[in-house]
Amino acid sequence: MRTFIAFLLALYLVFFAAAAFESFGEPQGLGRIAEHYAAEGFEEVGAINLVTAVVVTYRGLDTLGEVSVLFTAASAVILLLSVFPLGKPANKPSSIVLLTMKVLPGPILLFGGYIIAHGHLTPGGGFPGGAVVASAALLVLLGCTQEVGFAKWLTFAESMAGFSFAMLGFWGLLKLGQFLNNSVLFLGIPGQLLSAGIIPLISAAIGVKVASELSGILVAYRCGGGKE
Amino acid sequence: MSLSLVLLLSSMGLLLTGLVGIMAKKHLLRIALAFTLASTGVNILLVWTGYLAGRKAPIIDASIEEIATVAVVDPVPQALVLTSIVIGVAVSALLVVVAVLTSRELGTADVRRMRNLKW
Amino acid sequence: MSNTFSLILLVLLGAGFAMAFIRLVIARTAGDRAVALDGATLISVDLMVLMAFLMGRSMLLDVVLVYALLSFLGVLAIARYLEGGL
Amino acid sequence: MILLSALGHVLLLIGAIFLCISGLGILRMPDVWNRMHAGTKATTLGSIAFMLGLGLIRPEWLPKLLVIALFIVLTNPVSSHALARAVHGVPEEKPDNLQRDDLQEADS
Repeated sequence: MRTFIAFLLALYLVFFAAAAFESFGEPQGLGRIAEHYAAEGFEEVGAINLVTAVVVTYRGLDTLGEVSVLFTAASAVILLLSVFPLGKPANKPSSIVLLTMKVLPGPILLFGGYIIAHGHLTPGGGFPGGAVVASAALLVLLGCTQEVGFAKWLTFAESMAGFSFAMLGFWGLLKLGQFLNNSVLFLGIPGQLLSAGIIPLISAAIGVKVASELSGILVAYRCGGGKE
Repeated sequence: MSLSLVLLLSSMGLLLTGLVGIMAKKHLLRIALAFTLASTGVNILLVWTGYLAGRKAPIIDASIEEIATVAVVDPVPQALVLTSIVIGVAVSALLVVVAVLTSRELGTADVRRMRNLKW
Repeated sequence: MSNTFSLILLVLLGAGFAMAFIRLVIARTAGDRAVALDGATLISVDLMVLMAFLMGRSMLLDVVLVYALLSFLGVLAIARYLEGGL
Repeated sequence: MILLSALGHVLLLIGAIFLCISGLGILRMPDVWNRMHAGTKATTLGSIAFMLGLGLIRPEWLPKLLVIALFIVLTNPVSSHALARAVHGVPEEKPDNLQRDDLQEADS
């Protein structure tokens, strides 16, 4: 009965949303802004991947805001868990799993670095690459039974990454009078690794920030927040 | 049945499932799980708003022969979804922590038995 | 690769994925479900590789590798949880 | 060249058939250990054959496909091993006609 009432209510809401979306009609082409991005983005920014171009440069200020939202959520988790630690003893995994946890994080870190560095060429960039790097941390944490060594570096890496993101923005403001202007570095030939202005640098900053925040959450789950 | 319709139907189904779960379930972790389902549905809905039939992902490489404005889908919703996924992960982590700590504090994870939340 | 051949491959992989997914839905215990999830994600990795091949974009293989990595970690985390290691 | 491409098609077909059979095994096998058997061995072999076949048809994709195949070879046995140890502790997963249990003896 309760589920049925909830179902009817949710159905009403979803149909409302669907009707609102249907009233837009079938889109015939790109919108005005998206058409500008698709037509000019290649020359203006020098990135092949238009999604990364939009995330990092055109909407870079929004991304700075969203990264700070992520920071707020992560620090809330870490704060809660350091006040009320979950604190549960864990058993040791079997030796095969332990060996995997020693061998596999290196290649995963390498792959995460590849994704971050090729953010302007392939589907990837700071956010997915950071998640892949954090998954290496998850792999280490699945096998550990006590505190891990890299936990005390996470705060430092996180704040340095946020600082450098803001500084890269201010570099454009000082040099060309525009926050996060992409042309402060050479644009290069689109399609090469060293191209697209400051997009690789900002991707690296976002990647380090996302990776350290997600692994901070994981370390807090595992070891109870750490000692601030 | 076009791919656009598949995207729309799956997003609506996920959204429906998530909303029903949030409203009707009693266990706190199930509510958190339903929340992540609903946020996945919203993400797919956002991708659907930028989808154009027969076009490719917005990465201009050698496999796109025409001019980019008639060959790629809208990159703006995809950029939104990219950030929204990561933020969704952090928010659901926060949700799980709050659920676990609340259930430990009150001795139960059942929403109906949480009497002393009313003040 | 001809059209018919790719259709045959798609049907075979789709049938395998569908059967593993049915087991994932009707499983009774958590371990059973995790085993079915393991198989289903591996079949879907190959399905995604085939899709990338049919679209002709080699960059999609990065996505496949990320998916394989995350599914491995998910199954390993579930296993460690069932074992009492989390 | 034609020969390599034909070999690639054959490998693709073999891989797809193995993956389909593993899906069937996951659905139809009687208990969780047999299902794990079908879901790990057959998918690993099928994935390797599939990647090799695609790599032979399109040789410039071969390095990335080999990386994916190597990753599957490294990780799939590990996750299945961890799952097997986890399921071993659950009493209701024990098959009816169990003759001997080496892991039980090794643990105790």
